[in-house]
Amino acid sequence: MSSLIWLPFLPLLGTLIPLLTARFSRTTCAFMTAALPALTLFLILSNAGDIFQGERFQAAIPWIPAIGLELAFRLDGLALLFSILILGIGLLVILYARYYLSAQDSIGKFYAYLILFMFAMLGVVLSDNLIQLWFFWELTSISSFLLISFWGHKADARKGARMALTITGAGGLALLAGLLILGNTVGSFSLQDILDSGPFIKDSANYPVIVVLILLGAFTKSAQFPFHFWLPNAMAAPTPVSAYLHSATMVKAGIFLMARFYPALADTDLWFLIVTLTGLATFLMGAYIALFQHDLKGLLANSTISHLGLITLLLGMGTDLAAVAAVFHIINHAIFKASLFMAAGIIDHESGSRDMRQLNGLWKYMPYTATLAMVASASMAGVPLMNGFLSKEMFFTETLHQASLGSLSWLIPVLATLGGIFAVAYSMRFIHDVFFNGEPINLPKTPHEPPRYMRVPVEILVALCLLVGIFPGFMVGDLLFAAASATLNTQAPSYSLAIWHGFNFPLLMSVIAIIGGLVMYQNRSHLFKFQAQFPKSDPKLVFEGVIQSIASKAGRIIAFTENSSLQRYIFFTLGLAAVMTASSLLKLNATAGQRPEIPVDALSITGAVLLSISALATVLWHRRRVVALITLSVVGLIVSLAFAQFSAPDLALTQLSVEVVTVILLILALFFLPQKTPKESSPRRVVRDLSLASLIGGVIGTICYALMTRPLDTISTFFTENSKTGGGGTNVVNVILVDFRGFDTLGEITVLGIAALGIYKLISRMRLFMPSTDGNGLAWSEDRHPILLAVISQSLLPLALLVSAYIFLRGHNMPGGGFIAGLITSVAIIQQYVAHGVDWIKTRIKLDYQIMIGSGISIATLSGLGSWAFGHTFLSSWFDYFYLPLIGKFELASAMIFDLGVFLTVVGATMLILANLGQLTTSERPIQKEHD
Amino acid sequence: MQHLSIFPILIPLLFGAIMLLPPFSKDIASQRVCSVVGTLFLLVSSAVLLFEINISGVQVYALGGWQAPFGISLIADKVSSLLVLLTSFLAFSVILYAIGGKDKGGAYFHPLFMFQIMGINGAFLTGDIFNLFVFFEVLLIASYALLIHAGGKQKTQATLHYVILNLVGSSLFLFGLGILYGTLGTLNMADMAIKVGQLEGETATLAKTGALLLLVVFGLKAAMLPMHFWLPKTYASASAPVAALFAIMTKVGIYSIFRVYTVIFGENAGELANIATPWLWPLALLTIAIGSIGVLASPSLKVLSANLVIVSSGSLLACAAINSEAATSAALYYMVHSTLASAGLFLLADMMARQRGKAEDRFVHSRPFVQPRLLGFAFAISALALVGMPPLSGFVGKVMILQATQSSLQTMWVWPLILLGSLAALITFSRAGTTLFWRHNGSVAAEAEPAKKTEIMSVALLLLASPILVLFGGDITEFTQEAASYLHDIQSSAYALLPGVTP
Amino acid sequence: MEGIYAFCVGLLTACGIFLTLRGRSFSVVIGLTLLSYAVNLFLFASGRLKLNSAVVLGQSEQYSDPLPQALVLTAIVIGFAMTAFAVILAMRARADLGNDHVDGNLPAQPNEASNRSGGNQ
Amino acid sequence: MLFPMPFHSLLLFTVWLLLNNSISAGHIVLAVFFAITIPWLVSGMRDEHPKILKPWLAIRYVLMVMKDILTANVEVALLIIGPIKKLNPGFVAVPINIDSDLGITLLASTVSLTPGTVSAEVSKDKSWLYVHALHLDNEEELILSIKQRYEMPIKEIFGC
Amino acid sequence: MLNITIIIVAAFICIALILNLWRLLKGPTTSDRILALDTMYINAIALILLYGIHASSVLYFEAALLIAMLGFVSTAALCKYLLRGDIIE
Amino acid sequence: MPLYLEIIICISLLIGAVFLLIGSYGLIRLPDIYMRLHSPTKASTLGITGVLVASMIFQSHLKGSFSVQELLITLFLLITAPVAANMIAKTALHYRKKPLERTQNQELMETIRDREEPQKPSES
Ligand code: NA
Ligand code: NA
Repeated sequence: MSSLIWLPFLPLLGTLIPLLTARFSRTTCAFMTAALPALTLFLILSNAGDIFQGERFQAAIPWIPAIGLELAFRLDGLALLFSILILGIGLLVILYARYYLSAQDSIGKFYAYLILFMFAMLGVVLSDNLIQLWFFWELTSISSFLLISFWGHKADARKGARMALTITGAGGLALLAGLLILGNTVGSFSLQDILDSGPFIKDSANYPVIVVLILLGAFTKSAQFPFHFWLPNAMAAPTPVSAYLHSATMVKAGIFLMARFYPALADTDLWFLIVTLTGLATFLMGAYIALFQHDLKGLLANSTISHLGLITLLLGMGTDLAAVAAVFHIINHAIFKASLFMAAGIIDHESGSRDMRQLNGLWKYMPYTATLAMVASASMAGVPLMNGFLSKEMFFTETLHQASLGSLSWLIPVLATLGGIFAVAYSMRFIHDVFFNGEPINLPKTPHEPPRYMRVPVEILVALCLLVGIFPGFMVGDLLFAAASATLNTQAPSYSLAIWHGFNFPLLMSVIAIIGGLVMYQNRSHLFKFQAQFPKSDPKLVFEGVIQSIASKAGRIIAFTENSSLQRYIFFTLGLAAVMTASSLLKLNATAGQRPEIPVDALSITGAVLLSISALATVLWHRRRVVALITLSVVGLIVSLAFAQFSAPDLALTQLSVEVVTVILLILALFFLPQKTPKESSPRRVVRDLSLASLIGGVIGTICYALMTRPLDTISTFFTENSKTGGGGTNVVNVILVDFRGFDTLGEITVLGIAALGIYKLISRMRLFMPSTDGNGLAWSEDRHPILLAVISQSLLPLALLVSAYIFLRGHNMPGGGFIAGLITSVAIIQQYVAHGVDWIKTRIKLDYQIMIGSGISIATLSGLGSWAFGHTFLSSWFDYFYLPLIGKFELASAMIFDLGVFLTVVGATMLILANLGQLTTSERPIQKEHD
Repeated sequence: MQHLSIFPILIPLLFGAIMLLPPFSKDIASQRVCSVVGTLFLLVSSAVLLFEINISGVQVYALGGWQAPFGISLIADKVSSLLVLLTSFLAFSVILYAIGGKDKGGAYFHPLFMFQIMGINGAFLTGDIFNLFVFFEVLLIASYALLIHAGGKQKTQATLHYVILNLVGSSLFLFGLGILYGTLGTLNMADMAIKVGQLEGETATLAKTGALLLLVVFGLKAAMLPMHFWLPKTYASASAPVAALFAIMTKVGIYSIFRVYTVIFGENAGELANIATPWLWPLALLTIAIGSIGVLASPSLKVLSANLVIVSSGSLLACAAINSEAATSAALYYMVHSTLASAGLFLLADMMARQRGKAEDRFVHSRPFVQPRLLGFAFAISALALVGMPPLSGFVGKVMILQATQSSLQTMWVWPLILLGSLAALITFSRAGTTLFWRHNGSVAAEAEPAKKTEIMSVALLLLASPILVLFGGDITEFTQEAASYLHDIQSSAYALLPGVTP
Repeated sequence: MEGIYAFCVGLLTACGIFLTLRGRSFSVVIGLTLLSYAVNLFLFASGRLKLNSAVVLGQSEQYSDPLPQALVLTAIVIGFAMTAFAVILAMRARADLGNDHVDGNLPAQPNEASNRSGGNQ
Repeated sequence: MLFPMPFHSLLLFTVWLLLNNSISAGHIVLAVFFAITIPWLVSGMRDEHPKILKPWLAIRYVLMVMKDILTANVEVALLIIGPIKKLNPGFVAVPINIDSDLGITLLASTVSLTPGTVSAEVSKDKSWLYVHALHLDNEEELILSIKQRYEMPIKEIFGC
Repeated sequence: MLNITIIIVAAFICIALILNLWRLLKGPTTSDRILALDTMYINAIALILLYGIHASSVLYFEAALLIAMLGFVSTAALCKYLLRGDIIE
Repeated sequence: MPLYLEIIICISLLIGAVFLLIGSYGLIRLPDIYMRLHSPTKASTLGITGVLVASMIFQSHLKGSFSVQELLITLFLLITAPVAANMIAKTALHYRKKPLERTQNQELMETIRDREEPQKPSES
């Protein structure tokens, strides 16, 4: 069967059809929608014969081997059975929904979701690969979410859908884990390999984990206790959805899963214990609760839970016949439950209510529907001649053969009968309470029979109830056998599908159940009173409450940790750094290494003293901001001197010029910031911070010392050797900057340029508080531009520019370069701003600093690109010596163009920052008339 | 095309610089054209680069013609070129969104955007650790400037925290670099990888402190606990295209961790082999945990997206901690997936916020959307992708990570956290989705702004990537697998890059 | 000499970090500046200290390691750009948020009495 | 005009050669280049200043001030290390009569650099120079010496 | 002889610097501190030039020149701040 | 290096150092800010000139050619020192810093601060 790979995708294609055809009539839409599922069903059925012969179709193509995922499908008995249920009932639901949905509901969207869901289900049952199985499994969760929440404007629908998604989603995650462990244990993600490795799996140490995780997936999906509560709440969905999801599909996926992995996982004590007990509990609890529901769909929902429990119980028993019974009940339950839901939907649709306290005596209004419903509920109750009776008989039979609970094994049949009694009672209630039992009370509508074709799906299903019930062998014999064989991964044992097995114990149990049920229903008022004593709890509210409390607890944790305190964030960051470094530093035995140290001299000690004292003074006086700035300047000065002393003249120059620009910037900022810092750190905080600071300071100092006292072999000799010959300059540091590592410098000036742009952005919308007095309330001086400063600054400008040119030109061979030159130029211009003010400058120079940045970066980049023309890599430098008469020998180098780019960017960036910052105030600040 | 590997840096640099010059500087329309063309160029050249690398192997580009280890080299291998392509694709998509109008509200959006891309690509491509620092700074300063784009109190406050924290981070970075240079005497990462293996005794101890300092720095970028605090506010307050672009920022940190602690301090580092692992383990797991808690606590879509970024960081860090080829491969796949998906969600959140009046993107009832179907569909896609549910890419990444654990101890820690994280996301997304799309009152807000065509296109591009990542998952995971094995193979990731050096 | 140098680096680091941990943006900026001095000195020292050996060919008899110097130069410039941005951002924060606390809001002050006037003039 | 500021051009030319310690042809070319371009660049950034009318007098003035600086410094140094009790500091208002800002600045600077005086302020109407003297013996004498020794030549040099 | 002189001179300058620091720390006014800083710049220039002599190197001149140029700028800016608050208006 | 050069260098260095020290000493010793202003403006300027001269001679010898670069530093200092002093004096006056008790013409200070003309011009 070569079509198997694309067969499951046929319905997927169909999801678009309803969306496209929704604008035509509803009937057209429905038929068009049904076309592809029908075709799929047909194609599958056309292979049924072979499968009944025991054949198995498999097809696979690789997909994502890294996660064990392949596109692999198998069509065996079990898959066939489920496919038929999915597609067959699906088609009926499509027809039914055509009439059920009102004109306001978007039928196109509905069908699209439905088909999507159908596709997902089909994928699950046809999967031949574990990961792919999970893939479709999750898709069913998602698409069922869409279906349940179809009426999303109703709070019930939203909550119900969320709950379903959360529970099944959680189960899905457990399932994933289980499947992954299973696949890893076996070494293959192919389903067949898994099924063939049953004994191996059960022996493996991972087995308990696998079983628990996979069963978690199955139980959540199949609404097994204690995960059952989502199912009744999913009844907020339109009834066709319920009919589909809770009869043949969604909830059956869990059952399917257990059946699918039956050969690999079942038949161990652990399996038995978990599955039977869960199944039994679910079976009883569902049945019990069902009886007390006033909502028609609520009753059916809880009955579904109960029947799912029954099937689970069967699958847990571990005997082959129990498995057969389970498969058989899967079929039967799907048929009668789908029809019951549809009947409930008709009642709801035609009477406007689902409340059995309002619904009474509908027989008079809709006898035909009533008849159909009665047949279906008879099947649900397990009345002979109905299909439900047959599988229930098999169930009772199997309960009698159980010995796994040891001396308590008798409990199982007893409890099973008890469940049967409840089943009869709630089935009775469904019939009697709705169709008889007096007159309707306050119904919104006068009930009547539904449209002709809305009944058709129910009729078909009810007919099936009877047909299967009366001619089981003919109707489902082959299918059941094939499905059971596939479930067992071996030939199914022989069993009889006869209606009559003679008077035996199971029959007695059935009789007891029916009579007991009728009696119980008769005396329901006592039971209802008894039940009424218990406080009612709406699982929806409980669940929402739990989720909300989780969310609010999470919120509290987040509010506690992310408390928006930068001080804490920095503390954590630095704390981690301290812990990491300190812990590894503990292994350093000797701080000092072998490298000889430079002898100490008084000059250095003086420098160290100056540095230390001013640094400490900065800390001590950081709340007196101007003073801190002055002491900071001293630190900067000493650092520059240190660079000069330790043979780094370029560094000294750069540090000096950067220092001045930084100080100017800080002074500018100081004007707009408070003059003083209040003392607000608690002593504890201060001690804490001091400890951390000293720890890191100590660590860094230690490492620094340890490094300096150890010899080091570096790559740097290459630079000194090649600086002149390869880079054309004798100032190696500069050659590194513009040539060896020019790329760093390109990045560095880009940083500077970006910073300027960013600062421009910050400034452009700033609304500032401008103090008219200093921190102590003293009005500012009125002398805006002191005459001496103004005049002298003017004279200094040309000199500064000349010095800047000097520094720029010699940079390649002596200390200097574009960066320092740029800063000198900037400082000289800033000096003009300080001396004369923005307005004065504005009328005199028209430099567009932004263009300067742009062209600076461009020039630097283009100078690097030039080398491409000669087949060299980016930034390959070029230099040569020329001779001109009169002038003599001189050098030209591409590095100088690069340096020019650096120069322009530096000037542009610094000026864009400072000039704009200065400009901030000029427009708003009242300009005092100068005295002249 | 010998220069192909520098294109991803030069294209944004030049386009950025040119946009500062007339005639582009004053005219937003021409800047938009410039940006779209620029990022498209970038996209094409990155794709070609990846293609070439895939065929002909790693490309080393010696800048200035100075061979490694003396000059700076760019290393375009499968790892870096994949991430460069990712960045370029993201950039192109995000710029499409930005030209819908989000680029207004402040000067220099386009040049800054370009510079940011340049920084990110540079960080991915460079083979020199100091150059990595420089590119970190480029991308950081550009991100600072972009963060404050369009102004607002929250932005200012969040940016202040972000900037100061990163300044501290940069200081630590330099301390770390100083230590590493002071012990290894070289800056080229391949050369460092070789020299690290020869370190012994106290010098090795010193180098270790440097390496761990770098871990803090990269961890800060990657939002590793306890340094993740800055992220939610920063991302949530950023303007939409910026936040979307930021989706890749944490990945730069992650990438650096992989590069440095796999190649340099990896298996072959002698005494310093795998030094990051003991620290990475607990921190990665705690990061997933705190991210997931944040997910549950998220009051709005942007904060949720931000917390999801933390979760994905945690997951990626866990991969780094596992420290195997499979884990690296998983991380690479997951990085691509989570970057695009969270970027899409950030943009989507903005589109949604603009249609919900005062409710913005908070999970409270509000006026209905102007474009409910479009937004709903997009929301569903990104939710599925980010929760990690089929059929979208999240599940592949997740399963790859789960499959990468190597011991039962690792499994016991990583699996529950990752799966519970998914559950947290599922819960939050389902709550968010039902509230955002179905809890309505009143009619459509008057000020509601329907999403523009370019914006829809942008989100569509980002979200479309997710199914494509699944559909072609086989080829893509094969590629990530090869990329990972390259990274883990000292021969190809170090020795082969240095002329004349053999093991 | 190395000992003194290392001591100064450590002290500067400690001072810088302490100020960076303060609550007001100006103190933080000052702290970051101090820290960057420490960083630059540290990075510089990674090439080991040498006297009278500036790396200008023909000007010294021996040469110190030029590479860390180049790195420090780059670091200084980048540090300057970053500091500048941080300073202006601090101003912007004051303008937008009304105070100069790094968190944008003032911590509850139990007693204003501690806010003594420093009297810097 | 090739040299909008001839004095500055000359200064720049000299300073360039001074900086480079060279009078090679190459440097002379560069010096000329800068002597032309820099004044041209900054010419916009200047207020009008009076021209030097008497260059020789200017040179003489400079030399005189230099000598005064030397002597003044020694004097002040002695005052500083001498007994402080003997110091009689004081403020002095010196009436001045110079029109140009440049002239006033030169005068104020000279006053600051020479005998124990520092220019503290210039009045708004620019007709008073306020001086602080480290040791004020005779106020009139000081005012007179400032006016005669420094103000007069400056006025002459600039012709105002 | 030169070496001894250099040591003596260096000692003098060191003392001068310490004295400057003393004034800088003591104040009492900000003006005093600025004055101290300004003086420190001058002493630093001297120190650098001295170091140039000591090291027989021409590489230190620029540093001295720069301090001379830039030190003034920061002094002026600080004073302007004290006077007007806004240094660029 | 010829002895005479060495001697000259040493002498100018020493002179410079002495004046520098005196300048800084004055900064400590003098009782008010207005008086302290004198000390660096003058003594230190002279001191630095001494060092500069020494350096100039030394460098000329070192390079074997006439080195007068240092003059530029002197030039800068001469130009800027008075302005710096002026600015600092202005700040002190602005903040109404009290001078030494016995300072003459203290009443002028407020006038100076406001840059007015003196109320009763001195008896000139
Ligand atoms: Na009833
Ligand atoms: Na201003």
